[in-house]
Amino acid sequence: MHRIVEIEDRVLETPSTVTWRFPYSVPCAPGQFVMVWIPGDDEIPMSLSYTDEPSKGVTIKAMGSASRHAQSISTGSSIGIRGPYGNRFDLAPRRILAVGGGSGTAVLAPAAELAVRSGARVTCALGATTETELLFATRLAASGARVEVATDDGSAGTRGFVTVVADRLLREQPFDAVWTCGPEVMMRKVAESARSHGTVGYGSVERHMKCAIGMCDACALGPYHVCVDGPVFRTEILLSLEEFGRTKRDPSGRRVPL
Amino acid sequence: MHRIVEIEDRVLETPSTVTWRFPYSVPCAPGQFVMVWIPGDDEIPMSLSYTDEPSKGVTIKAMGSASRHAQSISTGSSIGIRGPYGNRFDLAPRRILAVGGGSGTAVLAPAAELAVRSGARVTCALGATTETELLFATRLAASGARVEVATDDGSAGTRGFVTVVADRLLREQPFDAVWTCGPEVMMRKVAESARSHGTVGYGSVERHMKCAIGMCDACALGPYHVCVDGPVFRTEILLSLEEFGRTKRDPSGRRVPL
Amino acid sequence: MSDLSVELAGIRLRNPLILASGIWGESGQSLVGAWDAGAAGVITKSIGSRPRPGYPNPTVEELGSWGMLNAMGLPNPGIREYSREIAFAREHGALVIGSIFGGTAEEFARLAREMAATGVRALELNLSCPHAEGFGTEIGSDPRDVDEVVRAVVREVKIPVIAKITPNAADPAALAAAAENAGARAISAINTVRALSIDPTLMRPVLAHGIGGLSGPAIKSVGLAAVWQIRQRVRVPIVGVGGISSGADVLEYVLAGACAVEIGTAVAHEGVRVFGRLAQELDQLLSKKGVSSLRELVGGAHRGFEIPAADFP
Amino acid sequence: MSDLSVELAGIRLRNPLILASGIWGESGQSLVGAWDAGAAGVITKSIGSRPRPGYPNPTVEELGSWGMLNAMGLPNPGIREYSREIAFAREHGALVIGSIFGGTAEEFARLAREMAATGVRALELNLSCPHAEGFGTEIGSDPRDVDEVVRAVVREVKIPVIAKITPNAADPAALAAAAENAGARAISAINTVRALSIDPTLMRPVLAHGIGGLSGPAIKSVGLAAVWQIRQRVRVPIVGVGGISSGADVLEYVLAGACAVEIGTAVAHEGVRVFGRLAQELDQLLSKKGVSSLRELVGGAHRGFEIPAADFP
Ligand SMILES: Cc1cc2nc3c(=O)[nH]c(=O)nc-3n(C[C@H](O)[C@H](O)[C@H](O)COP(=O)(O)OP(=O)(O)OC[C@H]3O[C@@H](n4cnc5c(N)ncnc54)[C@H](O)[C@@H]3O)c2cc1C
Ligand SMILES: Cc1cc2nc3c(=O)[nH]c(=O)nc-3n(C[C@H](O)[C@H](O)[C@H](O)COP(=O)(O)OP(=O)(O)OC[C@H]3O[C@@H](n4cnc5c(N)ncnc54)[C@H](O)[C@@H]3O)c2cc1C
Ligand SMILES: Cc1cc2nc3c(=O)[nH]c(=O)nc-3n(C[C@H](O)[C@H](O)[C@H](O)COP(=O)(O)O)c2cc1C
Ligand SMILES: Cc1cc2nc3c(=O)[nH]c(=O)nc-3n(C[C@H](O)[C@H](O)[C@H](O)COP(=O)(O)O)c2cc1C
Ligand code: FES
Ligand code: FES
Repeated sequence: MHRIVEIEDRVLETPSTVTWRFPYSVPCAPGQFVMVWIPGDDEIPMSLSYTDEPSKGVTIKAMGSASRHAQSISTGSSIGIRGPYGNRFDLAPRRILAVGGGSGTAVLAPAAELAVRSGARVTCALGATTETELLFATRLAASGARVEVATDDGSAGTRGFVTVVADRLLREQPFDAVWTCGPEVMMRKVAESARSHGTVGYGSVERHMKCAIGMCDACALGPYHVCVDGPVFRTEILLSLEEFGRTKRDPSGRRVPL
Repeated sequence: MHRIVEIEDRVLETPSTVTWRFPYSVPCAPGQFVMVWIPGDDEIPMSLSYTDEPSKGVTIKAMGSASRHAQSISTGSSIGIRGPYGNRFDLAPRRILAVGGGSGTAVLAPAAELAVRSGARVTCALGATTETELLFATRLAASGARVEVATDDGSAGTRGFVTVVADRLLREQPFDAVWTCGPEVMMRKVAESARSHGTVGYGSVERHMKCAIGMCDACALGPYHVCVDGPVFRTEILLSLEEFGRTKRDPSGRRVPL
Repeated sequence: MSDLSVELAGIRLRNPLILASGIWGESGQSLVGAWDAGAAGVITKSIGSRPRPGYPNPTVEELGSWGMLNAMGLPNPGIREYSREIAFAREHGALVIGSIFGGTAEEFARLAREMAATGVRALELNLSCPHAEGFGTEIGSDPRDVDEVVRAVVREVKIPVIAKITPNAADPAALAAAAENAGARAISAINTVRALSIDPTLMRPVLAHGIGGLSGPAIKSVGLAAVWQIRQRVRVPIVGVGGISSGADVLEYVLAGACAVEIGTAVAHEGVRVFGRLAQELDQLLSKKGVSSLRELVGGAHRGFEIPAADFP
Repeated sequence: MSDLSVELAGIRLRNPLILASGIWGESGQSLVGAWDAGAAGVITKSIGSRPRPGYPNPTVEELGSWGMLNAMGLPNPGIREYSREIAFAREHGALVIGSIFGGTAEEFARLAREMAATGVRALELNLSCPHAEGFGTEIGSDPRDVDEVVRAVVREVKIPVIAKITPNAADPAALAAAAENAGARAISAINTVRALSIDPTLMRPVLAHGIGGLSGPAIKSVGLAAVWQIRQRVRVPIVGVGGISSGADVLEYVLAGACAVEIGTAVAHEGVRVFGRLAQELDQLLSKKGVSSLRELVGGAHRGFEIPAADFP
C-alpha cells in the first residue's frame, strides 16, 4: 500500500544527486529502503538517507530515466512511498569504518549518525569521482564522525580509489565492523580488505527490484532475495556468491555483467 | 464465520425441548442470540439460554423440521455457531417481572439469573400448555427468583394464561421493568399490562432470519431489523408497530398472518 | 460543501450513493430507511414472477472484515405482492429503482412491464441469474443473451433500463457494449463474484447452496477493473458496485468511470448510516482536492491510459 | 504422521504443496530454495519465446493482508536463456514443472517442445495471457482456444500437460472440460482475478499497466468455486491455486476436489518457510481427524452435492 506524500524539502547534494525529505510516519531504520513511486514514470528502490522523525529522506543519483527525472521534481510534488523493506545495519559495534562510494554513502549516513549518537566511534571513508560529487561529507563530519575522502581526480582528499583509503585505515587502527555501500567492484575490494584484517564486514547491495516483498524473484542473488534477506549482507556471504561483483539480472531475469 | 463446536451436554428440558451446551469463548450477554448451523439441515436463530463461561447454551423447542431434528442430535455432534448477534436485556432495574411463554423462557433465564446475582428482586411468571412443558421453573427458583406458573390445562400453577398472572403481579406490587418473551399475542397482552401500570417493558421478538447481520432485510419489523436493532425492544415501540402480534414475513418476504 | 449531485440516464441524484439490490430491499419501510439516511436512490431486491423462498440457511458466510459470501437464492414475494412495498416507499418520497430477474427474455419483458407499472424511476436488470436452461452459467455472461434480454425489456418500458453486468465473464466490457447497443441507458457493474467456502472440520460447503457470491472489500478491485474496461467501451453512464465502504472507494470508482455507485455489503453491521458517512467522507476529499463538483472527476483516471491495454499479466 | 503424498498425472509428489508460477521462479537457485524448504514441486515462471522485461513498476500493490494486485507483464529471459535455470534446479534435485505462455497455439507448441527438452517433469500452460490479436481478453477464456492450444501442445510432448484455468471466464469448468478433452492430464485453477486499483489522491491507476490480477486470501473462495465446479465436470486431477495460506486452506481445496495445490502470494514476506508450515498444519489437521492419508479426502465435500447446482444467487 503506497502512501502518497508531498516532497516537503529538496536539496541538490551534488550536480547529479538530489535529496527529498517527506513526512512518513512509519518507523524506519538505517539500512532499510523504500519503494519510491514517481507517478507516470517508474517506481524505484531507494535506501533511506534520513530515518529519524519527523521526516524521512531519500537521496537519488541520476542513473537512468526515473532517477534523472527525479532531479527536476519540485517541492510540493506528490510521490508514493511503500516500505520500509529489508533489514538494517547492526549498530552494536563500537568502532566502525563506513566505506561509501558515490550514492552508496546515502544509506551509510543515517547509520553512522545513529551509531555516533549512541557512543560509537565512526570513521567514514567516502569516495567520489570529483569533489562536487562527494556526498554527505559535511553532514557526516558535523555528526561527529571522522571523515576521510578520496576522489578519482584528486580534487578533494586522496587521489584514487576509496578502497585504498579503507585498506589503510584498517591497517592503521582496529575496527569492530566495516560497513560498505557503493559499486560492487568497490565493495568486493572493501570486503577483501576486511577479511584480510579479520574484521567483520557488512555490505548493502542493489539488485533489480519489482515487488520488494520477496515473491517476484527479480532481486535474486544466489539463494537470497535482496529485498527481504538484504539489502545488508555480511561481506563474507557476499564474497561466497559467484555473482557478487560480476553479474546481476536485468528486468527480464537474464543474467548480465555488472 | 462459523465456529464448529461439539455439543458437550444435552438436556431434555421438556418432551419437546432440548438444551445444548457447547464451548464457545466469545463473550455473550443475556438477550443475544446465535445462528446455529445444523450441518446438512438448516441454520436457525437461537437465543442463548446460558451465557456464562465456560460453556454457552441454547434451548430448542421443536417447531418445524430443523428444530425437530435438533431434539435427536446427540452429545459429541458438531454444530456451527456464529454470533452472538443483537442487543441485550438491560440488567439495571432492581425489581423485575419476567414473563415467559413456552420456549420464550429460554432467553429470560440467563437474564433473570444474572439480575438476581447482581442483587435485583426478580419475579418470573412462566406459562406453558401443561406441566411437563414448563421450562426452567426449577432453574429459576434455584437461582433465587420468585417463580409463578400458569398452564393451559391447570396441571401446574394457575389454570389459564400467564398474561393473567403477570397482570395480577403488576397490580399487586411495584416493578421497575417487565421483561417478556413468548408468542406475540402473549407479549402484546403483557405489553399492554405494563403500559397500564406505568411500568417500562422489554420484549424479545422473533422474525425470520437469514443473514443476522442487518443486510438481507428478512427480519424487517417496521423500520427495524430484529437481528441488529433487536431482538429486545421496548414494548412501547412494539405496541406502536402495526405488524406486532399480527403479521410476519415468510422466507420470500411475503407478509403472512402470525 | 462540494456538489455531490450526479445525473444518471436523465435522473438527477442528490449524491452518487445508491442502495444496492438485495440489501435492505425486502420491505418498503427499509427502502425508506435507506432513503432517509441519505441514499440518493434505492434499488429493490431482485423481483421475479412468483414468490420464491430462496435457499435454506446458511445463506451468508462472513469471511472477515474484507469479504463475505452469500447465496440467498433470489428470495422474493413475486412482483404482484412486492408492488405494495414499492408503493409504500414511493409514498414516502424515495427514489426507487426496480430490480428484476428472469430465466428468459420473455420473462424479463413481462416483469419489466409489471415493474414499470409500480412507478419506479428506472429498471435494473439482474443478469447474474441462472439461465432457464440451467447448467450453472448466468444469463448475463453471454453478449447474445444480454442483447436479447435488454432488447426485449427496452421495447416494453419507457423508463431508463440499467443493465447490471456480472464479473463472471471473459469480458465484462463486451457485455456492457452489448447492453448499450440493445438500448440500455446505463450500465451497473458488478454483481458478486462466484465463490465457495468449505468448512474443513465438517468437510462440506458452508452455504447450503454450495456455490455463492463474494462481495465486500475483497471485490473492490474486481469491480474497478470492470468499470474501467466498460468505460473504455461504452458511452452511457456507469454505476459502480462492489466493495465500497469509504468515501475514497467511491472516488476510486468515479475516477475509473462511474457516475454513481451502489453500496451493498457495507450496510451490514453499520446499517444505512453508511450513506451519511460516505457522503461526508466524499465531501471532505473533494474539498481537500479543491474540486467543486464530483461530476468533474468521472473517468478522471483514464488520462494517459486511453489505449485499451491489449496485454495483461 | 499422516501420509501427505499425492499423485498428479503419474507423478508422485511427497506432499500436495507446489510453488506457483511467477513466484520465486526467476532463478534456478530460488526454485531449489523452495524445493529444499519442502515444496513437492516447483513451477517455473511463465516462459515465452523471447526475453521480455515485463511492465514498468509499480508492478505490485498490496491491498492488505488479504490480497494484492500484480501486473508483472510476464517478464522472462526467453526459453533459451531460462533453460540454464532449469538445469541448475534439476541438478539440485528439484521436481520442476515448466510453465509456458504464448499468443497462438503454434507458439505454445514450439515452446512446449523447447521446454520439454529441458527435462521438466510436466508442463503447465499459462492460458491467462493475452491473445496475440489483443483486445484484452485472455487466450484461455474461450473453450475453443483452449482446445486448440492444448491439442497443439499435447501433440508435441510426452510429459503430462497441465492446463491452468483462468477465473476470468463465464464457466471455468467448461474451459477445464475443453482442456481435458484435448488431452490435458491435469487442470490447475486459478490464475489471478482481473482487478484494478486507483490512487484517489494521484487520480491514476497504481499499477503502471493499469489492469492487473488479484491474488491472496481474497480469491481463495473464487478458486474454490472453480475447483468445485471443475471437479463436477472433469476426471483428470485438479491442482488448486488461489489464496492458500494455511493448512486448513489446503484442506478446503482438497475437499473441493484438488489433489494438489499451488502456493503463490503466501510466499511474500514469509518466504518458502511457508511450505514447512503448511505441511505441518495439514498433518495436524489430518491427525485430529484420524485420517491417515490426504488422498482419502480429495473431493470429500461433494457428498450430497452431486447434482450440479443449476441455480445460483
Ligand atoms: C535496495 C536498493 C537501494 C538503493 N538505494 C539507492 C539510493 O539510496 N540512492 C540511489 O541513487 N540509488 C539507489 N539505488 C539504485 C536505484 O534504485 C537505481 O539507480 C534506480 O532504480 C534507477 O532508476 P532509473 O529509472 O533512473 O534507471 P533506468 O533508466 O531504468 O536504468 C538504469 C539502471 O538503474 C537500475 N535500475 C532501474 N530500475 C531499477 C529497479 N527497479 N531496481 C533496482 N535497480 C534499478 C538498473 O541497474 C538499470 O540498469 C538502490 C537500489 C536498491 C536495490
Ligand atoms: C432472535 C431469535 C431467537 C430465537 N430463540 C429461540 C429459542 O431460544 N428457542 C427456540 O426454541 N426457538 C427460538 N427461536 C425460534 C427458532 O429460530 C425457530 O423455531 C426455528 O428457526 C424453527 O426452525 P425449523 O427448521 O424447525 O422450522 P421450519 O420447519 O423451517 O418452520 C417452522 C417455523 O419456524 C420459524 N423459522 C424457521 N426458520 C427460521 C429462521 N431462519 N428464523 C426465524 N424463524 C424461523 C418460522 O416461523 C417457521 O414458520 C428464535 C428465533 C429468533 C428470531
Ligand atoms: C446478501 C446479498 C444479496 C444480494 N441480492 C442481490 C439481488 O437480489 N439482486 C442483485 O442484482 N444483486 C444482489 N446482490 C449483489 C449486490 O447488489 C452487489 O452487486 C454486490 O454485493 C457487490 O457490492 P458490495 O460489495 O457493495 O456488496 C446481493 C448481495 C448480497 C451481499
Ligand atoms: C507476482 C505474481 C506473478 C505471477 N506470475 C505468474 C506467471 O508467470 N504465470 C502464471 O501462470 N501465474 C502467475 N501468477 C499467478 C499465480 O501463479 C497464482 O495462480 C495466483 O497468484 C493465485 O495464487 P495465490 O493467491 O496463492 O497467489 C503470478 C502471481 C503473482 C502474485
Ligand atoms: S523484488 Fe521481488 S523478490 Fe525481491
Ligand atoms: S436477518 Fe438479515 S437483516 Fe436481519
